Amino acid sequence: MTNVKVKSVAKTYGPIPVLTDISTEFQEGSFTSLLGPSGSGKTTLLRIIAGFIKPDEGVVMIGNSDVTNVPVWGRNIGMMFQSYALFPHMTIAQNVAFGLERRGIKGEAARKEVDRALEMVRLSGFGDRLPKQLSGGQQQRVALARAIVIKPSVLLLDEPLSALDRRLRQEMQVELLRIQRESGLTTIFVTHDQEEALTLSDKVAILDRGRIVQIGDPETVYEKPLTRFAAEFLGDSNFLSGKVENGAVRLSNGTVVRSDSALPGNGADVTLAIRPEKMSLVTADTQPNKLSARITTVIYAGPVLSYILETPDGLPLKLFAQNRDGRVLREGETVSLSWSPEHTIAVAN
Amino acid sequence: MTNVKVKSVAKTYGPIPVLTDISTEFQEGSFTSLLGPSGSGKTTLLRIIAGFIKPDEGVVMIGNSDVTNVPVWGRNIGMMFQSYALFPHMTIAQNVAFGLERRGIKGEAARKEVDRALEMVRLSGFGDRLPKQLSGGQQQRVALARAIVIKPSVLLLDEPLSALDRRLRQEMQVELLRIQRESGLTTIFVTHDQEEALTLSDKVAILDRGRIVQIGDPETVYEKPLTRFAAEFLGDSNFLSGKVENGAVRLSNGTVVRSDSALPGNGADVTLAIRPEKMSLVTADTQPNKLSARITTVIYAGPVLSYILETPDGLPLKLFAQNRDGRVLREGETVSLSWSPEHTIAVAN
Amino acid sequence: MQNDQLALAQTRGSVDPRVKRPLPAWVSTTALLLPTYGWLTIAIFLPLLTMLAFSFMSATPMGKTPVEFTLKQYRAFIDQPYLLRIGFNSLMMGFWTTLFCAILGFLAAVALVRATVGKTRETLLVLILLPFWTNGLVRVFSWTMVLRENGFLDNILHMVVPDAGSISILYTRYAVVLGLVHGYLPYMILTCYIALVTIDDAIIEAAASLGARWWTILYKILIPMAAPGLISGAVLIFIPVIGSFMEPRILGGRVGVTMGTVIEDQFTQAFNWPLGASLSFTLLAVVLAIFATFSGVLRGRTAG
Amino acid sequence: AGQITVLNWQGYGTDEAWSLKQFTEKTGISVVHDYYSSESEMLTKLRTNPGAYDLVVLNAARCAQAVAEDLLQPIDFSKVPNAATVDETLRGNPNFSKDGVGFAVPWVWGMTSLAIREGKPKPESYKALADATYKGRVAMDDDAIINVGIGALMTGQDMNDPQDLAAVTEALKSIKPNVKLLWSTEDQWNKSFAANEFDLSVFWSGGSVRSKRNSKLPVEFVVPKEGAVGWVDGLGIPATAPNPEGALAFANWLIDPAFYVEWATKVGAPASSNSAALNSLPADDLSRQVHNPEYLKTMSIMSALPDDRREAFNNVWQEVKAFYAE
Amino acid sequence: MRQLGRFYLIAILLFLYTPIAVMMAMGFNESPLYELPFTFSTRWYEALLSNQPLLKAGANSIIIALITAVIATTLGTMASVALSRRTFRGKSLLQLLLLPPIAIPWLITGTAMLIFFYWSGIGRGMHALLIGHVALAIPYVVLVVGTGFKTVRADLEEAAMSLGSTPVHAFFSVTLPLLYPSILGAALFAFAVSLDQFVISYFLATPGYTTLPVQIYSAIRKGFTPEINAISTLLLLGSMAVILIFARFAKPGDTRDKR
Ligand SMILES: Nc1ncnc2c1ncn2[C@@H]1O[C@H](COP(=O)(O)OP(=O)(O)OP(=O)(O)O)[C@@H](O)[C@H]1O
Ligand SMILES: Nc1ncnc2c1ncn2[C@@H]1O[C@H](COP(=O)(O)OP(=O)(O)OP(=O)(O)O)[C@@H](O)[C@H]1O
Ligand SMILES: [Mg+2]
Ligand SMILES: [Mg+2]
Repeated sequence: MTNVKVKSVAKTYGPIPVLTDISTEFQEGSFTSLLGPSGSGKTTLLRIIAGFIKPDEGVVMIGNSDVTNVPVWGRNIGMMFQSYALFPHMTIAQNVAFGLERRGIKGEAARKEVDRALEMVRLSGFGDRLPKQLSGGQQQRVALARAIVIKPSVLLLDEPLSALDRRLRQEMQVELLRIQRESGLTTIFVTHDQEEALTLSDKVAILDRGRIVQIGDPETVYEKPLTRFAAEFLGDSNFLSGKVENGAVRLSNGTVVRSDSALPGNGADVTLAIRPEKMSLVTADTQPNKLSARITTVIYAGPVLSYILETPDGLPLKLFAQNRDGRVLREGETVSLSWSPEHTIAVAN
Repeated sequence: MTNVKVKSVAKTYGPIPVLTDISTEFQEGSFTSLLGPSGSGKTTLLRIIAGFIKPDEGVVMIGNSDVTNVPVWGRNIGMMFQSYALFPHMTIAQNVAFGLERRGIKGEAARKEVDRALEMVRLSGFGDRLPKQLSGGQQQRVALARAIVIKPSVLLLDEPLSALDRRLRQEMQVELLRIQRESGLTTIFVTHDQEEALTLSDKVAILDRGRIVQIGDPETVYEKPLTRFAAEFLGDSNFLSGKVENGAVRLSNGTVVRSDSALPGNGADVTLAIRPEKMSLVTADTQPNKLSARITTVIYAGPVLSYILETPDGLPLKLFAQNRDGRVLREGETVSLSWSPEHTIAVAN
Repeated sequence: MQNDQLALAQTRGSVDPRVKRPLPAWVSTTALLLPTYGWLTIAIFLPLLTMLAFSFMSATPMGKTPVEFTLKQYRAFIDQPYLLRIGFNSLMMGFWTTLFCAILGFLAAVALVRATVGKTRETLLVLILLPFWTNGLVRVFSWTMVLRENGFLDNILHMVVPDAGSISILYTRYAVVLGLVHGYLPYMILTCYIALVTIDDAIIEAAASLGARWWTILYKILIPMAAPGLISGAVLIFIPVIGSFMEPRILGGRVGVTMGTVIEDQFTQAFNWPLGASLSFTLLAVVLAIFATFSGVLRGRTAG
Repeated sequence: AGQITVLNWQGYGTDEAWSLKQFTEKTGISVVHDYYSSESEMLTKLRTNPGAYDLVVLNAARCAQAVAEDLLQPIDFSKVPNAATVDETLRGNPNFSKDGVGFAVPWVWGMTSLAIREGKPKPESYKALADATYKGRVAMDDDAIINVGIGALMTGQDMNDPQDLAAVTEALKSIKPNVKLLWSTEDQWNKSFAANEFDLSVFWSGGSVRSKRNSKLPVEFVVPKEGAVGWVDGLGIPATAPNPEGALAFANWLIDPAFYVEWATKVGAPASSNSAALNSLPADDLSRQVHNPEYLKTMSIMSALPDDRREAFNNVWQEVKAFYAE
Repeated sequence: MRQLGRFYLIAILLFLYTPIAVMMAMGFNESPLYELPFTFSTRWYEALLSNQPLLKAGANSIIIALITAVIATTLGTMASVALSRRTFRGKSLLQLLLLPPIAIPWLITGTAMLIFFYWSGIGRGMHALLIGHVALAIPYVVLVVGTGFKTVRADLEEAAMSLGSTPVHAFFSVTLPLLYPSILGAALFAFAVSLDQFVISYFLATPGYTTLPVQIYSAIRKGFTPEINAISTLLLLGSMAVILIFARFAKPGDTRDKR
């Protein structure tokens, strides 16, 4: 049993609370992404699980045993550091072999594993270099190889792919997932890339100012964000505020919007979130939710075109359209938007 | 005149050529993104422009003068390092004020500029901390603020936003662009985020193994990649190989595909690239290009659904569909794909 | 600070033309090195060259005795074979002193870096270096007080165990090494401290996360990374120790005969500078050879 | 009037504050000192600092060398009235003169012989150094010439020119089991003796007087039957002395009975070369008892050594020390 | 672990201070020969107060040591910059040349200096003493500061230059503060080397101008009294007080506003 549990963990640096009452469980063999704004405490949480920091309060459990007071090397944890922390005096191969040796794997066996790990991160042939002779992304991959090669029961990865280009990142994701599945590693993965989080993970956890605001499987977290923060942080959202009126929401400009979410009673204030890609520019009368707006900016982003719009009463809106035929609509045009009640989510503020 | 020109620049580390014959120009006040796989020489190129490395061959010009032998501090260049290189013995405010002081800006004036810069990177109130007391992303923002605050004539940024979450990254992008436009800084920007590159830049340059393979404005580079590498590296692509036959291309399975690209003479081998988002699942008989394929995997990536498909003769294909209504199609279904000749680009291998 | 003014004069948005042709690197390198090596040349190298010339003479060329060129001084080790034994003993003395200093000093530096912070650390460091500021002779004499029969050590022992014998080690090689270790330990502590203090905590944490216990961290991470400090410390200890004469004379009693005392005797008593000089230069050659081999081995290891 | 610079061991008679005060009051000459810590250093300083010194204290054995190198100038004994009563044997010491011209005023003499802790059996001969009674209780002077001299005396040879150096070496080596330490300074000797580290030692006559009188150490100076190793120190005037007149005046003062009595009784001194000075000591004075002028007739006095012999002596002592250290 | 480390440090300090404590104690012992049993007395301190030459020699030592420390640290650090941060031919030879001053016994160096200074007309005196002391201290500085240099990341200097620093300014504003433990340590060593240096001083001092170690060394032949212990104690306690006060009030590692 190598699930990881944290119970009411709190940590303060001086007067600054960094983590507040974190309680959650990372199931055995699961892959959890940790997302959160810069400075929200992701690294700190990983470091507490690894045992580099003692929490001020709370308990960390690995398997069924309380490891809060077990030193790092007793936890069988693999950690990849945001700053890489490669051993500068060792070659790449020696760096990767370090953890193997600690586990009694030496000589030919170790060499083979090291070669395989370096191949996995596409660095075969770099084994004899020193870390400082590598580029940033290459160093990051060495750090990843070093953490993975020991196949620990719990793997903590702190932004392991941030310095890699998209293609390489995708390859690494595939490899990572393969190893994780094969060895059944309980993996906690910090990332800033929402696509990465959504495609890789069994669970996504969203951290905000030292608290976990939502944790769940990717589709649920993305499609049904619980709070405005979650809706905004993972992906983009349009927010519409209004009052509940007969099971629908009346906006301040009078437009009535329907939502499939459970709504509070009549007259209550409510905020609705609609993902920009759920909105449609093509006038389709079938949809019950409609708004008219003027296009202020078109942002070209490759496969997707982002439209920034404004309703006549000044509400800013965002809309994504697949870039299939280029910029069909121009800035300044007024268009009609529509979307389905299914995608109209009521969120907490 | 502060455009930057590099002419036939080459650099070798020991036996390894890192840059080979790079010649290009970065126009005054322009914003250029540099993209390339990890280890392709991006950082090296920036460091040569900044003057930390002397190229083995070639010339660097800033404005109209050859600066190849001018030391770093004489070039009026601002550089942000991939490793941040914050001064560990100085507070955040002192780090940011460092360059100002070198330019004779002190006291109240400097304080104001520092405050403004910290506000811009959302770190107001962190001025008195030491770098080691910040999270990774916070450190990166300090490095960014430090490089920007001096408003140099040339700004070199090495993956300045890689450790930031999407939201913050977008805010930073906006700020960066604002400052760049206001001050007319010639900016060269290394990034691994294609969306960032495409949305921010006036020009995108793609580097492969020490060579610039394509440079141009974002839309051109994305929509009309010159080589297979460029098509594959910036965004995704489906590649179809065939022989030219009467102004169209006949694939090995006999399908004929039309392209708006200029094609070589009859009988020549040609590779066509089609972006996944340009393909449509909905059977639309109006399109001349069609293929039938089976869905092998659906990848959920938030606003976009990626479909991995296979034609009956084993050709792998990829298709993006806007996630407006969830997974409409399931794995195992066979569908018909279509796309327009306009989006069928002939590329070099 | 010519350069500084130039940099200050630089305004935003322009490349200052005045700094376009900087001094070539060799000029500033020379400027940095010249004072030191010039100084050393006048104060050390030229005088020592004189001595080197003397070492090839049959007698000290200061008197009226006719001197002639000879290599016999460099044959001393063959003519007086007991010198070989003294030389070997001196090397061993240097070896043991360096070894003890390395172990004690390195661990002290580790303890300083890992078990203390801020002001405590700085105060401790200064406290460690301060004994250095007392006269060496006085310190060595104080050691005789501690180590001799019925000295402080015996007294303390007798306070605990009233009728224990004497544990005096004065006038033995142990006493000499003890005195030398005491005299040279701060060098090792400081150089190791300097090398250790900048090691990023994350590197040690990384090792721990890969399963390394403290001893593995010690010999796989800390020692190799502090190697520059250990090496400088060893240079600063080993070399002077094999030529030392004060500690052996005072603490060693009749066993305190070393190359240092032999050389000193040549100068103060025998008035045989050529021999004294030739012995010193032989010593220097041996030292250089040892370090050349040693650094070769080290380089070979890090490269492999 | 004026100033003179004296080159001497530190704390060796010439730099007593009370004496200098009296001297300056009397003559108006002020005295500055520079010190040496070995005789070869003294010669080096003389050679490399022409014009710096006016008076130098040197051992008879070194004097000849200095004279041969023209480092000293002849003494005008008429300016040193106290020299009239200097002991004849000393004045006639060939090391102090060349071609009948005197180059140094004999100043003090003393002996290097044995010192024994009171209450321990008194040694009759230098052979006692190797006697098992003193196992581990002997201290040797770390000085090649003295030790070879003692080895020569042990084996019945001429101390200044022993023919059988091998026998000397053996004799010295035979002491090994007894040797506890080798002392090189009087201070070290005193501290070790006070700490009861040894009983028998090769030591200086003047030193033993000082130890007994000033430090109240239970020490007794013994001259065994082979005789002591004697030495004489003289006062020379460097050839380049800027103020030889003043130097002569000071030399005269240094062998003046008035100065000597005060020095010997207050501080402890070797024997003055001036018989008049020595005789004016109180009869019960320790220094006077130890420095019996009779010894002047019996003991052999260290004389100048040719270079090769000095080197040979030195090699003997180095070899013996290496043997001790094993 | 942390406790063990602290305990170990205390043990090391005990070891280092054992002879120092004895030295201090003997300064208050009646017997001039360090005899036990201990009898308390302040006679040596009283004697010291009226021993002008000793006090003066003490003052001279401190002055020379201070000047030596400043000059040697400056020159040595400069050389260290070149040896650590530049590549040029003959570098390893220059590094090897630092060893002779340490390896050749001081006695020989001192004799050689005396002769050479005589021949070359430099002569003796305070200037000669300084020349000698600085030369002996420089290798210590270069080695210690060189060790420090190996641990300071080069990219920080690059960052400073990219912000407009000249190499000189980058050195003073970035490298120097980070090197500060090494440079401070080197200066302390240079100071100690000079303060303890008697052989060379002995040869190069002129009559009437001596330093404390020379006084001690030349006194030892006839016997040195615990006045030496007294002045050593005062010197040590004095420097300890100065340093500890300095450490308390100077904010360590703070390099705010060095201009
Ligand atoms: N000091 C060095 N010695 C040897 N090779 C080096 C050195 N520095 C860089 N390289 C090699 O040069 C190549 C280019 O490095 P560079 O840092 O420019 O890459 P990059 O494009 O910035 O990559 P990344 O995106 O990973 O940061 C890499 O293959 C790297 O291994
Ligand atoms: N040593 C420290 N002293 C004081 N505050 C600290 C220290 N280390 C971290 N912090 C603060 O704790 C907060 C959380 O830091 P942490 O490194 O966990 O953030 P993070 O979520 O990993 O951010 P990022 O995505 O930027 O890496 C930050 O606001 C940071 O400034
Ligand atoms: Mg982090
Ligand atoms: Mg890079």
